[in-house]
Amino acid sequence: MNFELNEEQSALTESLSRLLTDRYGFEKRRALTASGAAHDEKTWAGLAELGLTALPVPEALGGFGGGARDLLPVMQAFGRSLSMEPFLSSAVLAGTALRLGADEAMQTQLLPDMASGELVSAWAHDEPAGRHAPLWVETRAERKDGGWKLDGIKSNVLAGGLARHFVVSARIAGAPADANGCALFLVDAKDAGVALREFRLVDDTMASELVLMQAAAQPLANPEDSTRTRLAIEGTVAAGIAAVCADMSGAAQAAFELAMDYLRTRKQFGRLIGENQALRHRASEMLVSLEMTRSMAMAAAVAADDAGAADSALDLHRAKLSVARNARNVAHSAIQLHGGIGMTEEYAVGHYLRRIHVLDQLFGDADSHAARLAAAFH
Amino acid sequence: MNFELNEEQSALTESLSRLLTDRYGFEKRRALTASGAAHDEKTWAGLAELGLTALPVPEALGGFGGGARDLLPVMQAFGRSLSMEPFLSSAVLAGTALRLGADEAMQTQLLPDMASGELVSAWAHDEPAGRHAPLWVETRAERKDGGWKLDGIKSNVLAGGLARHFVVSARIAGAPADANGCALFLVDAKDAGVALREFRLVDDTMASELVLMQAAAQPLANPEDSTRTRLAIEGTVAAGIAAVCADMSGAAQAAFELAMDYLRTRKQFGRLIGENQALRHRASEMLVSLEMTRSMAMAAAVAADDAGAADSALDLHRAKLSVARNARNVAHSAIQLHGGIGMTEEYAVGHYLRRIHVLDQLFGDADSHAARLAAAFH
Amino acid sequence: MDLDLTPEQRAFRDEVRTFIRENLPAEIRERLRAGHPPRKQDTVTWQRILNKRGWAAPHWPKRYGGADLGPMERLILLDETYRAPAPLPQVFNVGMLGPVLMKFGTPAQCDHFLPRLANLDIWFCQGFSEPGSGSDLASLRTAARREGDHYVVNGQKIWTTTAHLADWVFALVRTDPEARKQEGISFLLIDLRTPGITIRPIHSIDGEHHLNEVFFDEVRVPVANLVGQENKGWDCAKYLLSNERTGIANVGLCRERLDYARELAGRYTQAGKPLLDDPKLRADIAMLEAETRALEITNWRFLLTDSEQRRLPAFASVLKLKGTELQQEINALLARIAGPGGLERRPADEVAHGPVTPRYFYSRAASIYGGTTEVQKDILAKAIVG
Amino acid sequence: MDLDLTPEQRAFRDEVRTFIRENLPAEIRERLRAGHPPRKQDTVTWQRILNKRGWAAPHWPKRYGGADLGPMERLILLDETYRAPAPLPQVFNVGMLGPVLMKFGTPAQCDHFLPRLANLDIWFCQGFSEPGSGSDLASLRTAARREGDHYVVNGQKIWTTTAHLADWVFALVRTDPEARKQEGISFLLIDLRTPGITIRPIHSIDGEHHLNEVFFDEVRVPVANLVGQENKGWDCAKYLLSNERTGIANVGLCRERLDYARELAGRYTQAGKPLLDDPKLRADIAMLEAETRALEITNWRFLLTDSEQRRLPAFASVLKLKGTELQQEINALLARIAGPGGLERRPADEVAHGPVTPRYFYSRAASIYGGTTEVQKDILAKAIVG
Repeated sequence: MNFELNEEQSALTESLSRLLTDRYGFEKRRALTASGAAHDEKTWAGLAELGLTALPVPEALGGFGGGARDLLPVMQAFGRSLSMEPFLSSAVLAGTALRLGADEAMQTQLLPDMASGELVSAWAHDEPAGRHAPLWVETRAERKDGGWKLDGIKSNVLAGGLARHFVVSARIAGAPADANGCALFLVDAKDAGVALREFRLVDDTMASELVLMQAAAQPLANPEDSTRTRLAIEGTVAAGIAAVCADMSGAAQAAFELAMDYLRTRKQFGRLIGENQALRHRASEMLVSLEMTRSMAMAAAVAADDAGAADSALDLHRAKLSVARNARNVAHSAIQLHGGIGMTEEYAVGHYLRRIHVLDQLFGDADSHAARLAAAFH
Repeated sequence: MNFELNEEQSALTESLSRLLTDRYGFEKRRALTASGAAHDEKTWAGLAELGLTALPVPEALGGFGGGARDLLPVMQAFGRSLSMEPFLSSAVLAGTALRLGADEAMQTQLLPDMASGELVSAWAHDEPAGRHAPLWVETRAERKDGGWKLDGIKSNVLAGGLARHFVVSARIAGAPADANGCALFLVDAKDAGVALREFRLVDDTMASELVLMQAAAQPLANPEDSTRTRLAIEGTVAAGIAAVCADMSGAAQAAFELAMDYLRTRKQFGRLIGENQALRHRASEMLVSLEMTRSMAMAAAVAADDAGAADSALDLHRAKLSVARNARNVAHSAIQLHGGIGMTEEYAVGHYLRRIHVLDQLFGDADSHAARLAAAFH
Repeated sequence: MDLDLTPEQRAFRDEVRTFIRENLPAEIRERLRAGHPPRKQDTVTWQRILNKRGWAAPHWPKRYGGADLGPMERLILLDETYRAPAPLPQVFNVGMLGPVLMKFGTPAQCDHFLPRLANLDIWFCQGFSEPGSGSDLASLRTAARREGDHYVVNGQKIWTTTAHLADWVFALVRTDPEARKQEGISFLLIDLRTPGITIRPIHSIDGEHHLNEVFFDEVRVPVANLVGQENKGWDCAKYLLSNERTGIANVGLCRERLDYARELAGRYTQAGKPLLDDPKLRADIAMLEAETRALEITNWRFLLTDSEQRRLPAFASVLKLKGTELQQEINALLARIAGPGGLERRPADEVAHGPVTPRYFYSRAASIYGGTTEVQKDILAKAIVG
Repeated sequence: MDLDLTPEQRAFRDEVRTFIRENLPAEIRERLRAGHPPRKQDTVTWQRILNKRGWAAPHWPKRYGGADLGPMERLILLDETYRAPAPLPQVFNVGMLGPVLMKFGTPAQCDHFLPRLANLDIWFCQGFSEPGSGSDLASLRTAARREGDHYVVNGQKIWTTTAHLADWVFALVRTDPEARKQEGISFLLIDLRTPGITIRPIHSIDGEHHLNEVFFDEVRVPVANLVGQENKGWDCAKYLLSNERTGIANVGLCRERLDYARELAGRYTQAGKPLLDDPKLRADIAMLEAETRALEITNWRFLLTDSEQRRLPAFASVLKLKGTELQQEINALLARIAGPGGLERRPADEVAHGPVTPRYFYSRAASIYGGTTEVQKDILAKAIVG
């Protein structure tokens, strides 16, 4: 058992924090959204320079072969800085899907460019009617003229507007709820059959609705191997859960620290508000919640890496459930401790609640994971 | 809309409070349980003298024809004083069942003696396997030698050891869960087919398990009229819900007052503990919960009286759910504010939690009423 | 004891319900139902319709154009407004300034302003809070010095709701810098077109523009616009804050949002099944409905029980605390129902997709604005512990 | 980062698990599983079995008969004890007094007492709290005056757990009435058979007899039974209270009770259906299991992260707060599962029907004993807010 970062992880985290402090201070982040930009290109270049885009890519393909454990402090740093970079969408989600679902040729074709940060891909799997069901796929794939054509709608494709192509799940056989019968495809963003509606989410990050109308698609591997597809989807969702748990715990940490600073500096009725026992007790409750998010972000990372281990599936559900609830509590309390200023767009603390809410809704919200744990009772 | 007691209700409540202060102070109540007694006979006689045993009995049969509204302040007073008198079991439950389910002859035979307090009856309806299902009856009734014989087990028969006879629900036809097919019977406590196992509940009140083995039984009315039976059972349960909501709100009120007194008098670290903002805020939260119990005890009383009104069934569920939760919160907090002393048998505050827990478990606990409200969605 | 409306009250409720159904423009109703805040024009339109019917100022006496309704009738009108849903009466005009003018204003001020307030010819906002004052309102520093028949105002207000929509502001200003805290404050009516006033928007975490900062730089206000006596403005403020509490529990709002929760959950599906089939979700809705019912009856008790028993203003804090908690839980539930589909930030004019998720974020303000939860608990503790 | 036990730790866990399975008397296991507290003889029997194996005092050094285990191994032993479930080591002997003697006691005291503590030949209880002292421990008033080679003790202790089962008490007494609060306190070992001692039971709200009042009337205690220096007893008390925190989170207890909740809910039916089929109940259990997992990992982090990062003793308060909350919620859940069938107060010797409901009542003590929730939050706030 071990909870420390190793030397490389520590060094990388430190460099990343420096980069983000430098380029992603809250005022710069506000200016970024105000400018209409989807992300900060210089930061993205900086991430690539630090080797972060290469972190999850296998060593043989120019990466560092890092897992969810290595991504944990990285995602926490992104959460703290309210990052809008397409890291989750491209490096974590699309990257994992390709690593688990694509044949060697396609991996060799794509992953080195993703490692260098030149290529941004996006994961397009969720559908509106599925809501929190992890394997609901209505999008259809059909063979046509020696290739494949896809029809369907993918929702909340994170950073979709930045992607050169999409990793898309589509159904070859069966009903939308069937666990099998799906395959993963690569779809070029410029294909004539692709229509992308871009929008901001409530946390200011960019996402898209991807409408596929006879979009040309290339299978990642043998499309008949639907077991592999299922494992690739599940592995990608697991990587996503671990990443957003880490991100939420970083966001909660930052909200907590803002609130503690405020308690220590803000005066009212002639004394520091941090002298009020009621607020002090709330601060204590926040720390308890915060520590739970940190612990369960670790559990999620370990479970995503060790997919075969006995309790991994349960730990992923438990982590998503516990981190979302506890991080939300921290954010609510942090706003409350700030009073009016905490309700404003121009102050950071409210942005953490918005981020945590968005991340809670990805890969199944807290309630849906409680329901899945309940369904897993023997 | 009106929330005041009328003159008679006020006068009666005042007399009752005097009686209970006099005979049911906490130390006397402790002595009573220590003595092994099931209740205090002089208090019971005093209740009869005040006309309380006659309160719910129709005027034509020597009573005052009172409803759940009239019982509200009475039950609140019982809750405050941790009463062990068989009022709920006999006057409220058995009395309501007879009033709603018995033919004129039987009412004329029994209710005047119940009004005078001479006759104590008990309601024997719940069964172990039913748990919180309000209409689960496995006890069988069969015709034999021109009469009826019952076989089955009735659980948590309140004050069963004091009763001269039981009002028992039994099944003539159908499966245990069927809403119809039941009838109500009168069973003599001395019948050879009756075995009573008496015990104390965790709140010190007495209850019994009633084992019926070919017990001779007399139908309250035409046993084939299972609609009337169902309405009588439902009406009795409604009266029970209203009564225990009032009782819980009285118990919560008493626990609240004890805690406020403690905050105002107990010193620690050289000052009144009531100066701690954290405890003051908890006191405020307790008052909020307490007011909810008072409001919903009223809702339950009105709903029990006006069974036909549009929202009565929903209000009964909501009241049982809300009162139990809020009263429990008050009791938990009252103990916490007391610290160690609150955990002892020799101090009253813990007894209120015990009482509230018992009453929550009668006529369906909070969760079961939430589930029934959920099932009633259109 | 009795929880029913009297026959007269029932008739009044039916009359109100019918009036709203027949007169509320459908597009306003739809916008509010979807969770959008009313536009300025919505509020103006509806208040003028109500004013024609004599209901624009429910608790004002008739001689000032009010409806002179009793507490239950006011609550019925409010509940029906939420139920529709229709825009609420403009609170600064009707709920706050009107009563203050009637109690402290000159006959000339009443004659001039009251009809215009009721008809929303003038939109007032409230200038109380300042940076640094927060819950400690009396520590305000915006100053007004007397120069002839004018006050000259300098300073800054913050959290000024609807200042960007408003024509006038009623403001607390310090007229005697020597006096201790509550003394030395005056209550002024200030035309926002006066030179020297700058309004800067503050966007809230729901992305909307509700609030503003208002800066005063040598702003000249005629002495005729002083309400009450100089240096006695705190009396006006106290009266204003304690005055109209019919709506403090927000029961009607909770009910309307819970109805909408059922509607939305019935409209959405999850993996092919209606969301409303989820027993956990139903139980959560049922629980909130039960607590809303408890709050409703408590609110009635507050309105109808004699004032000694209801321990004013402590009892009002009970209503505020519980109402706040329920609003926040209900809005969180709605955001959960909206789910991943509720994450998109949509333009304000998309009526079909209301800002359910942003509104959840904004609901966190319920425990901050109008007296924080902590302040309410302090008030309550004072009353019950001492 | 890694959440697995090392191979050595796994082997140790298996060894412990096997040892408990093979040596724990079945009737003790059944009694504890059903929710009964262990009887005195259960604790003695089991501690002597453990002592033969060398595990009775997990954190003591070997030269005093301890097992000298590292923190993870101690936690494994504790978790397996809960898991069985087996009686816990007698906490006053092993967790509290033993370490104090090793640090502050004379060689003679160590030689005499430590082996007897480990083997439970002597049962100690703790005499700290007094009426009126509560969370403010240092305000204690029980006095000891020196008379030759004896102290003469007068006063009263309260909340003395297991005093009625105990042979000795270690007590804080005031030896210098002039000194300010923490100074002037001494730490004495007192044989409970000494004349002048009266023990009065205090029954708890679960109906059980855990606690006592202990009265001292001119009780003569040899000066040889002073631990540490006269008037320096507060040092012993502080050390004792900060010493053994392996078990403060009570994760093993939470797990065992959650397993029992599943077992009970699988055994009971409601209206013909297994209670465990209820999706709401399952989701509630799942939620508590998730939070227990979060607490478990937090506990591991606390044990293994270096002490600067874990901000002792604040981090211990995190564990206590969360562990308390979970124990209370889990016990409330169990009482809900026991339902109407759990209302009967059954005799203590009915093994089959454990006191699930009374234990829920008693769980309210978790936020009071061992430092109230309020005290823990004060400590934590001091560390994080200042």
